[in-house]
Amino acid sequence: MALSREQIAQRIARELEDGFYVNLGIGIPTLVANYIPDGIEVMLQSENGLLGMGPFPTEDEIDADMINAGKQTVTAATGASIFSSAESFAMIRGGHVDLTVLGAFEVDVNGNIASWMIPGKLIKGMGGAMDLVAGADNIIVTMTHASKHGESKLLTNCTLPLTGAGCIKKVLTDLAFLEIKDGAFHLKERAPGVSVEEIIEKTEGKLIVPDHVPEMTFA
Amino acid sequence: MALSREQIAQRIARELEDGFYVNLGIGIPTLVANYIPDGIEVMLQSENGLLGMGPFPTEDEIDADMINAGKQTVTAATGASIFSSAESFAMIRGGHVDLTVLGAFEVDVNGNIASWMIPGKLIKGMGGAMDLVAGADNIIVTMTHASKHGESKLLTNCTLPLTGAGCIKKVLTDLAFLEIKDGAFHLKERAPGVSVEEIIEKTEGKLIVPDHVPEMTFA
Amino acid sequence: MSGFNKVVNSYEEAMAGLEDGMTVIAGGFGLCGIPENLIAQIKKMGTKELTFVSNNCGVDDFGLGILLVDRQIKKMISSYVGENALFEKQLLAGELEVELTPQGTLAEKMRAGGAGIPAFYTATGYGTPVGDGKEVREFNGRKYIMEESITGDFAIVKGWKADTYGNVVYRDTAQNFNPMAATAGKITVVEVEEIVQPGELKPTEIHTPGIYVNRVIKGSFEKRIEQRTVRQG
Amino acid sequence: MSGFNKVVNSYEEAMAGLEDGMTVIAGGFGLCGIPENLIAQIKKMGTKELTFVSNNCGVDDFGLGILLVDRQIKKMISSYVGENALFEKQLLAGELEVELTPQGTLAEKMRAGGAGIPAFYTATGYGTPVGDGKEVREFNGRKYIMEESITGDFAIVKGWKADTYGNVVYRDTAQNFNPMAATAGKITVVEVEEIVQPGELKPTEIHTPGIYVNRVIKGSFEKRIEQRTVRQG
Repeated sequence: MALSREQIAQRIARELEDGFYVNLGIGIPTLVANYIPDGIEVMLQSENGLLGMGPFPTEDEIDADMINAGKQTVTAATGASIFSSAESFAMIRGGHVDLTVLGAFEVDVNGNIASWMIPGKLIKGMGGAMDLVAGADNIIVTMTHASKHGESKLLTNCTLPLTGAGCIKKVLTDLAFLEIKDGAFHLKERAPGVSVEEIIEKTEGKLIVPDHVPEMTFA
Repeated sequence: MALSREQIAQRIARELEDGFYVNLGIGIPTLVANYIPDGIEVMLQSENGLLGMGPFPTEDEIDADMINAGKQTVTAATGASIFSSAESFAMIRGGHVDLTVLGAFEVDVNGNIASWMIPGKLIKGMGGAMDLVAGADNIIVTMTHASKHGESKLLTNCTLPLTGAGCIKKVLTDLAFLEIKDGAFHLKERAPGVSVEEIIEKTEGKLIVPDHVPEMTFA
Repeated sequence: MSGFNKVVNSYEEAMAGLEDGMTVIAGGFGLCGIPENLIAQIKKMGTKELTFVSNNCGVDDFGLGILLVDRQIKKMISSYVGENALFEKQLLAGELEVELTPQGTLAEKMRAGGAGIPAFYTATGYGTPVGDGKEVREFNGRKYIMEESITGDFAIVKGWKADTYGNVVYRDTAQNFNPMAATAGKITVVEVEEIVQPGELKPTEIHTPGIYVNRVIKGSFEKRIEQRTVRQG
Repeated sequence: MSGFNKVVNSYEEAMAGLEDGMTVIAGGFGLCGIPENLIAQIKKMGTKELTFVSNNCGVDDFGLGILLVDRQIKKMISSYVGENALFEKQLLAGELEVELTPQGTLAEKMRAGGAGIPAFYTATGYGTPVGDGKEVREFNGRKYIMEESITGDFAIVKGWKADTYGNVVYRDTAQNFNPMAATAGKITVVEVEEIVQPGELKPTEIHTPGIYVNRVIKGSFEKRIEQRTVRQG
């Protein structure tokens, strides 16, 4: 069965290491914060200018001057620092963030990602996504494996305008966890009850399937 | 008679305007701070990272963490700000300093300045001088008009390696105050008792002399 | 020190000199830390054909969005826009031009503008529509694009406290784009919640030194919240 | 948060991993705000063939100057050097290489290195020996040269206070080059006068966020003064 939003967040959380500085994109990536494993501490970076994002505020704590990159009211964790957006993107562009998690429309076998623009629809902008994918070495893209109409989002070549070129190495879909290298997707894990055949069928780009593909387990 | 160091500082101080942010180089330029006219307030920028340099400290106030660009112990004036050297040179390079005063070995009719390097002698470095002359629109160069051997320092072409190209518009020597434009020095004022003839004789570069050259006066 | 007293007492004075066709750099991220009263003053003045450099364009009835009503904005240079219906309408009607710029590149363009750096290289946007027409250059085996800096005729900034010399501190994440905007205006206007005397702000804690600031005004602020999210207390 | 505890308890640990031939970026201006104990540790380790990126090279018996004695320095990238006799001697003997870099360009090269900007343009040095061999480019009718960024295998930094997560504040003009150096090291080591608990430094007053810092150590400092100047009290 395809992974739920919560399971996607749980699986991504297993990529966290103690002491990681992490930038979580809007949507499912944000949920990762709820599944940080025991014994592991991470600091969340918010690209408007906050390192050490805390939980949402209580009604009493709400402060218009404390927001995250999703424009939600937040708090600062103990040991946080707050700085300008130039400093924030110096961190991001300079490769100081250990893990970036973000959504996408498409990825391809060359590590290209398209996530911000669908020609013909209103284009709102890329925000910080282009900086995040260009700056990070360790990125996990999360998205559904195929569209509602069954069209694969793991492609030979992205069809939409790119967010970044050759920068994606890990993809977690609702069906599988894959790595991208040497011009192909490498199937690493499958969602519980999802067959390798289904993943092959729904992957348009070149896919390398090992003899054994472990099934993800969730508590 | 040639101007004394103190008279040079006094004359430069007349170029100050109320509210100016000013960077004073090492040596004679530093003395300008002693002659700020009544009713005029300026803020001194020190390029290591201090805006609002105060007087030297008393023995009790000396603090190794408070120095100026000349590495002298200083104090901070009321309303000062202290920042990194990158921020300091952002101010300088970005043209935010209203007046820069510095010494030189040579200047020429095209506004070139040589102030940091004498080939064959040990070269200690340019420090912040190249940034200062490139960043400021309003610069006063101060130096003796000629060497001890009578060789002019106001030239057709600088002979020494440059500190900056085409950036100097005002020169105050011990003999005269001159402006540089259209490929010539324009004699504006002469030191008390110094003849126009002496200035002509000691200026190697093209010199424009008006009918009347006022004599500087000092209290 | 009269020469360093940057305080003005009316919003008319604060925005005096703004003319049709000028470029204005505005601080703020979403509705957080925006110079809301300076924007309202621009609406009141009715200045037209303005180019705004700002990460976002506010919402229908707050922030830069209010300048759309009388079509005062010709062009936006932003990373993310369209949180308002009128924006979409004017964009689709070709009445409004948008130059989408990655957020980090936008922040750096403002900083570079204030710092006398006319251009820099970044990997951000290489191989994407943002890189189209821009110079590509390789450093250490990786491709980068050249981005040019931005300066404005005016910069409008929201601070928390300023002293009368124009030294500014920002409050929490309301800092965002404000410090870079402050450096990049020919005339930089800062509105703050509180004006203090020189010496009251600690020199090492000042975010924007007064050298960048031309005018300071005390305002009162609505500080609207875009996404009110809470947890159970 | 064990993962964020950057505190090390010995200078051996602080500089572990430094090897012959590496590039080290050092904070400090003159003798002010220099990581004096980290430098002393490098002397003790005897590491050779080092390239130092630092505005100055100390004096004969203090600061980076002490590394000259055993010829540990192969090359200096600095804006102003030669406040020591041994430096001059080694330079004239060709035992030491110096790459003179304008002070503001040096600061910006470090910042750019930490910020993922491989190169930028500046008017500083155009038409001078500094511009020789560098690309010249015109923007808005003025000529600029391209300068490339700098990163180091190590950065050694002197702070005032740090919390255990590596958030750092600097004291007065001892800030100077330290914040940029901190961003530009593969391994950044900060020595401070005082280590405090996370939460004790105000988030908006932190000069160097902990994300840049790998190791923090508490030292005791001589803080030598180069030019003691006083007025009558």
